Amino acid sequence: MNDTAPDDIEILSLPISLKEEAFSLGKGIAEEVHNKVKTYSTFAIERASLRLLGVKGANEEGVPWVNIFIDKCAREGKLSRGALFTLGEVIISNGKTLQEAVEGVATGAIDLGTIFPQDEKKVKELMTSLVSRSIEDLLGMRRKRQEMIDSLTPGEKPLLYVIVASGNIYEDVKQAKSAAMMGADIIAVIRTTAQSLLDYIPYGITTEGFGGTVATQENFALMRKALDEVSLKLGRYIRLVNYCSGLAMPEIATLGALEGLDIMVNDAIYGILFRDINSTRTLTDQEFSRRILSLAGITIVTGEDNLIKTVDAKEMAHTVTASQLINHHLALLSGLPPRLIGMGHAFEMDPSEEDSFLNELAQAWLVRELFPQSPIKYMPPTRFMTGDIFRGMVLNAAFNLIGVMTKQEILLLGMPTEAMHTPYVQDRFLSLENALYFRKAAKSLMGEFRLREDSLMRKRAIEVLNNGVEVLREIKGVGLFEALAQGSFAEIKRPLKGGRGLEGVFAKARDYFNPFLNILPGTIISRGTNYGD
Amino acid sequence: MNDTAPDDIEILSLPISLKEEAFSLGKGIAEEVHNKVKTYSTFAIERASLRLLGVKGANEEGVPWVNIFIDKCAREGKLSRGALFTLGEVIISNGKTLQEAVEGVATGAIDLGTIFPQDEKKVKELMTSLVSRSIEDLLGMRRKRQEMIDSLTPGEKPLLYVIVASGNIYEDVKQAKSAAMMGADIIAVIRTTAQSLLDYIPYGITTEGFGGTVATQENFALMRKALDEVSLKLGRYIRLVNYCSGLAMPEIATLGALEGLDIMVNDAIYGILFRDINSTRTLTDQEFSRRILSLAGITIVTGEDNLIKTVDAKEMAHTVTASQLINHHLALLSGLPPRLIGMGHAFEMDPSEEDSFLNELAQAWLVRELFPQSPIKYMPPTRFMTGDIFRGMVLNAAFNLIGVMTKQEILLLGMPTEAMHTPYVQDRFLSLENALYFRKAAKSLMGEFRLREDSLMRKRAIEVLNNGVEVLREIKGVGLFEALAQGSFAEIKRPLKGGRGLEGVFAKARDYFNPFLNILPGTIISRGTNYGD
Amino acid sequence: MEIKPYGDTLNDGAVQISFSLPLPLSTRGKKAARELVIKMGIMDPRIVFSRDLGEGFSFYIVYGNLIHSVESEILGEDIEEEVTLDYWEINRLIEEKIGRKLVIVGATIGSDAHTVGIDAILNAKGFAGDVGLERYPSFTVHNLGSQVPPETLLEKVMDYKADVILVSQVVTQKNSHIHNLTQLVELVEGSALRDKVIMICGGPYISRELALEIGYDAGFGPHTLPAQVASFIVKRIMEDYQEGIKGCVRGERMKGRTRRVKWKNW
Amino acid sequence: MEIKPYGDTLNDGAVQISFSLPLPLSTRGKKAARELVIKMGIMDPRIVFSRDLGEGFSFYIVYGNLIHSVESEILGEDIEEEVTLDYWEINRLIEEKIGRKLVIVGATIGSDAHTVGIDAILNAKGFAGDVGLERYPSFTVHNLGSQVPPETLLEKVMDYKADVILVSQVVTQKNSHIHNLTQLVELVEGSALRDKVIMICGGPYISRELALEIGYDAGFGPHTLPAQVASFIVKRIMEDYQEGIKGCVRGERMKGRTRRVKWKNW
Ligand code: B12
Ligand code: B12
Ligand SMILES: Cc1ncc(COP(=O)(O)O)c(C=O)c1O
Ligand SMILES: Cc1ncc(COP(=O)(O)O)c(C=O)c1O
Repeated sequence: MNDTAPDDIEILSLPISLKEEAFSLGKGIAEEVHNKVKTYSTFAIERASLRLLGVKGANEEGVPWVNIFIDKCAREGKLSRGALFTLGEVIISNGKTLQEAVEGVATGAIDLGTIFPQDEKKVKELMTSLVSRSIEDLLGMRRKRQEMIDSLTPGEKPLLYVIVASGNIYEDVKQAKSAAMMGADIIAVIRTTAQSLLDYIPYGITTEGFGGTVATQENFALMRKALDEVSLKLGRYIRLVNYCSGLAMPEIATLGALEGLDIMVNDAIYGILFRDINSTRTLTDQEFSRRILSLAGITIVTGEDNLIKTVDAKEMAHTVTASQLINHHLALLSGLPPRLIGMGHAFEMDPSEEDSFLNELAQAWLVRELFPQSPIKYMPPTRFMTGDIFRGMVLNAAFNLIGVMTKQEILLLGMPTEAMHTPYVQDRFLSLENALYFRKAAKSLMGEFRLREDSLMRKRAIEVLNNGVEVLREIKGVGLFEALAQGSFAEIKRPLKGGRGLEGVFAKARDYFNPFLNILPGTIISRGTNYGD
Repeated sequence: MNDTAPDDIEILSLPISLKEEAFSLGKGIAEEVHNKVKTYSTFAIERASLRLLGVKGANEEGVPWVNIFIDKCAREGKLSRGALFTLGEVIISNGKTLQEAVEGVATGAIDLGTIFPQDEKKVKELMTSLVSRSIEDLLGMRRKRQEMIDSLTPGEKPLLYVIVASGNIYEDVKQAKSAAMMGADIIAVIRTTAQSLLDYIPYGITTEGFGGTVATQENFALMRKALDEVSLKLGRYIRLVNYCSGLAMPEIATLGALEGLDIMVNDAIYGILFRDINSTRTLTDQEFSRRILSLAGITIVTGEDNLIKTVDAKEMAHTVTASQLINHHLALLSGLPPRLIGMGHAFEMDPSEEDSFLNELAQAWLVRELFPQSPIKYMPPTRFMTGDIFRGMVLNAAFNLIGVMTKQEILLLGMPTEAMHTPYVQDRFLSLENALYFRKAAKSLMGEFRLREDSLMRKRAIEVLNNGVEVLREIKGVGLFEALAQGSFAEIKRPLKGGRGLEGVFAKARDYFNPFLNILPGTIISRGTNYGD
Repeated sequence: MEIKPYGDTLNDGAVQISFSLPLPLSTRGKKAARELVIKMGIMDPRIVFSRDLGEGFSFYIVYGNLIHSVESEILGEDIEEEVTLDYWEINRLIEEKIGRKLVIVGATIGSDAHTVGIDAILNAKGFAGDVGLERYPSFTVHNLGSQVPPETLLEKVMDYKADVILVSQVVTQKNSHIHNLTQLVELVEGSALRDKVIMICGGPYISRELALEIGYDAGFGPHTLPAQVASFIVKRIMEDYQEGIKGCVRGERMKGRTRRVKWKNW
Repeated sequence: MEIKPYGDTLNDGAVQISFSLPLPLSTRGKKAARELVIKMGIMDPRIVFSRDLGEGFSFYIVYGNLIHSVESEILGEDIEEEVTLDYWEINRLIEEKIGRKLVIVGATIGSDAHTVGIDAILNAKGFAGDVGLERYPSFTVHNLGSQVPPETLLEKVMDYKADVILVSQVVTQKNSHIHNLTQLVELVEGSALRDKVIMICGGPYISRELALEIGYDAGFGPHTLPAQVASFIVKRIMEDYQEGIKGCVRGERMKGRTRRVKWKNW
């Protein structure tokens, strides 16, 4: 996101000491995780590093070259030192280009087992220069995109976010353009069901998906091009979103950076809880991913909404707060500046309960005030949506009003047909006109109010924060990994050694080599700074 | 309405001197009108007096006996002394019952021209005792109804008001019961188009109407019975509404009293502006009508919403305020206690304008704070409703939220199909679920806020009140009748001697006799007190 | 090419339907709802919501895929919107070609009391930023207001020697608008004035087609701007004027019009 | 008696329809919309709202009166809701008549990750105030969670010697639910276990009819309460038990069931 969030929105008067404790607990938990995961690398991180250098493509069965290359490295015991080192050796010994070297190894034309060890210094110099060049390229692309953004109007706040999910990228493109013309500021292409579980990036332009469209580099490019066209036509910049989670998280981050995405839904905890991905694997992947996203200036948005889609949103609201505080600090540690850390939450309390509107409003204000410099991504009612599309419009109206009133910066618009199917083309129109009404008609509402001394909303917000701190204390006691194993979130238990993808994690050897780690933003590595901020 | 309105709702901090000026101007204007109209009677008042005594029925062509009787009195020059006096003479000279006497005259069996003058004292005694008895009967009915109300739960605030308008009273009954079961608290039977213009009350149970159902005593009774049944079934009292305006206004008031209506839409200014009824005629009728309604404990609701359905609601908001201040004082002068004076207004600003939601909210708070002891009847968006029923649900949601947030006591629910037709049976359901959501989910919202010092809403409310006072000053200068002639309201000009029904107005002779005037509530007549308050 | 409704994929035929039935919510009610929707041509109806409304009524929301389609060929060519002349052009044309002010009489007839629509066309203030006909120097406008009986309107038309009648009708219950509008045409025809005046009706439920069918020269629906009406008046009068000179007769659809070649003879 | 939709008068046939077309908003688009709606049996369609959606799409909201009706005779009798036994009754019956705990295995299969629905049935906490099957002393519940491949589920069924399989399916895109559910039935049948277990599926788009059609013993849709499922299980097992003794065979619709008379033989 391109400007700082408002800070004139204080209304809750949260106790300062409570806030401070919350932040310090979040920081402590995050640091412990961070210190652990930086001792690991993963197959996905190695593949992403290759992709960052520009390696592309797949074999005839659609298996990406990078996957075959990394698997071979692993099999030959050539991974713990870092795939880039091995790659450097191949390039030098075979006198090939990057892409040729990777493909050569993958097809078997080059046999890793027979590669002579090369001069370590020469290999490192070569790879460091390649890495530098790729970073320059990425920064160049980022600058170019920023120029385009600056040449257009940024769109009013809150930005209106809608999804396309037809499964067919060509239909998606038409629907996305239609949505932009009707007022959408942000288009998210929903991924096909369970793409999280794929330990690779599918290849090519795709027209079949279930509940979403396959995330591929080629589909990203197609959609980006379409949105750039429509941005220029409208004079308003249209942002593109995809999901950066699952087993291929770092690679997706890379593709996002390469293909000019603006926002990525990025949350290891989602993968752990809802996709049963191993916690060490995905938190390690996430650290690297966020450094890439930071370099590319891509805003992340977190997935706390998922928690309260599974357990009761009123009762468990504090777990959202706790998770946000951890997530936020993890992101800071990975080099993301606050303005690129979008905090996710949702309007998911039972609407038939007395004063549910007040509780939602309190929660929205709480998130807003806890993270004044970050964009907030506010997700609409979904669980309590039914086939009654008319009532759906009403719940979405309540959601939109709260979004505008509390200056959530990104409103993911609810669709009247949420309980039935991914959106029809007219559903987006109906949702946009709903949100556009409130964005304009209630534009100045947020500057109007103070809360009364005995405000129920203030009481509620403080209670939630209090309970959140309680949970954070517990997590701090045992560490995040153990807390996940005990079921601290969404009542789901994920043991340290369980879940998918653990086999793809390896401890970095003492001589592990990956120049990206030195150059990508991130607080731990000395050279890491926040580019362009 | 049966309990006092809230007074803990002050939020605007209106300047006290401005409020005082507004009220004193309203009072002054109303008193001038009142002093004028009490020198007149009208055919309709005379007919209403007969109906109050219990006269019923119509001839074979459906012309009510009371109309024929009064017309004959007028033709024979026997009206300026009061129809009740003439009736007394007929009864005494012919030894008939009331009903027989009226029918006799009407059919021509009794010739008014040949009636001998009777002893004035005897006539007056007879008629006064008949009037007293009828008042006793009315008070008895009122007590009985109150007992029923007290035996049931009153319904939550705001009360939810929906209309039925099929044209067929039997369909209306089914739809009204359905609405009550789905949560409606108040049922209004919309009248057939232009019934205002009928200078009589149609007779009988009717099944044909245009955009509404004919208001007849028989239809009132049928609906009342149905609603009583459903009230008992639900344990919640369901209120019945009809329109008390137009040429037959005092008779409709009478029927409302006789048939147990709870609320009547009652506004002479509506008739003057939108039905071109003569101002003297209908303001005179209104004075008498309101005294009947006061006796019967029927809540009136005024029709200021109509003003901003004709001219721009934002620009002309102050004319609503001005009209309310006049209307309120007229009602007080006719003996209505504040809690029976429902002030009408509406959510009718252009929703595509920036901050229209704030302006609506400011207006709703203004009305609420100006009349803290009166119920407010808040009318929904209609002008800017379109065939887009989904957007309609959203505008109605905004309206409902404001209604709840500002404690309007009566919410007339907007229908998604407002731009097309009178409600379908499912439209009421959709509107009720919309309002029921906000009534519960935002129940405590109104106690939450204060306005900031620099609040735009406060500024707007004060501006509206200021402009309203300005208009009141002008009206005070020329008097209400002249102001109406000059087009002070809705840009419509209605000259003093123009419009329908002037021929039915007559100056009361020095010996004008109508004991109801002495016994009905009202501030001018010494014996008038507010019954049952 | 066959055209079908579009949900999220070409030719998926996705439609949404809602209605109530005079049956309580029950297996019978749902079956009736499903049967009706199948008769409408929905292949695989999904009743996504149903609700008992009390008193023997129930409500249904259904989604499904339509089997019907339309041949794109039968849709014909897109009819271009008539070009609307602007305020200046209209006044100039009238001044130059007609050389006198045109007299317009407007009213809402019958018991209909809705004036906002006709006022939007006539009042100087106009509608949506477009000035009303009163503001045009080349028109003399008589706005009679609402609830005008057709007979009264006719009298005024004669009194003022009107060139154009503008009638508004908003209330349509029991087709009262058709009834009132037809009555007016008949009155005008009965008094042999039909070929002397342009008759235009308007209102939210009025369409051009309907207006022509019941004998008007034009009909204007929702969102009409005053300039569109003024523009139509001028163009029509210019045409009539030409035709008057040529004395020629045009086809069917111009029925009302061809008889009005003598319009200048008031 | 003929049943028609009801707006505000018996047999007015009032219905509301909305859909988009892959045409820009134009006279052609509107004509196509009107033609389609006429094909659906709407007598006098009123396009009350239309909107261009960009990229060659347009949206329509239509009201009108349906010519179709259904004969009330064909609707048959109202099917009474099955009586749901309560928690105490269910436990008592199992204890008395079966004399051991029933073993239940539950999962969301395929790539579907929605667990809230199956958890609502299984977790002790239950749904809408009704306790879940884990809370019943007479059930032993194994909740395998989501994304369970049908093969894995089958293995677990054998490991645990389950009496009942509960499967949830929420994602229905490209009919993936039917695909997954059918695959499971085939696997179970393939391993000759079909007559040993009761197979029940559920989810927001599952109906009893669908479930029976694809070979399950029951299917439960939206708003299902745990007690309804428990109640079905007990009743069915009691019946099977009776039948096992009598060895009789019932009709078509009970296909899956009649083979399961040997259920006690695990
Ligand atoms: C405002 C309003 C009123 C006001 C009218 C104030 C006034 N001075 O006009 C009041 C409150 C008095 C009123 C009363 C009633 N109303 Co009313 N009213 C409306 C409302 C909310 C808006 C109409 C409006 O002003 N639209 C804005 C104008 C600018 O739009 P328009 O009329 O379409 O005009 C445009 C075009 O159509 C065209 N046009 C219109 N006329 C003409 C004429 C010519 C010659 C041309 C060229 C163009 C043209 O140009 C205009 C500008 O673009 C509508 C609902 C709605 N949202 O549409 C109901 C509505 C029209 N009313 C309705 C009814 C039933 C009534 C009553 C009869 C109810 C009753 N039984 O008491 C009463 C009685 C009035 C009567 N007898 O006519 C119904 C009509 C149903 C139907 N289809 O028959 C509606 C649809 C509401 C509903 N859902 O029930 N009403
Ligand atoms: C919560 C939710 C999620 C959560 C799930 C969390 C979790 N732990 O389960 C999260 C955020 C993870 C999620 C993700 C996705 N979701 Co989702 N999700 C929903 C949502 C909002 C609510 C579902 C829910 O929990 N309902 C509440 C429960 C209690 O109701 P229920 O499932 O109907 O269960 C009841 C009955 O059906 C029955 N029942 C259910 N199962 C069983 C089993 C048995 C044996 C029995 C007897 C009874 C029974 O009993 C239950 C109690 O009464 C719906 C939309 C909606 N409002 O329905 C979308 C929805 C189901 N999701 C959808 C989609 C597409 C997805 C994704 C695939 C999107 C994507 N591409 O990323 C992802 C991926 C998940 C995947 N692969 O499955 C679509 C499905 C469209 C379709 N028809 O195929 C929906 C309809 C949203 C939409 N409009 O697009 N989702
Ligand atoms: C954080 C996050 N990541 C990813 C996804 C995408 O789902 P999948 O796991 O099917 O790719 C979601 C969907 O809700 C999400 O919230
Ligand atoms: C105050 C008032 N009286 C009466 C009516 C009823 O209309 P009619 O004049 O058609 O009886 C209305 C309708 O809006 C009204 O607002």
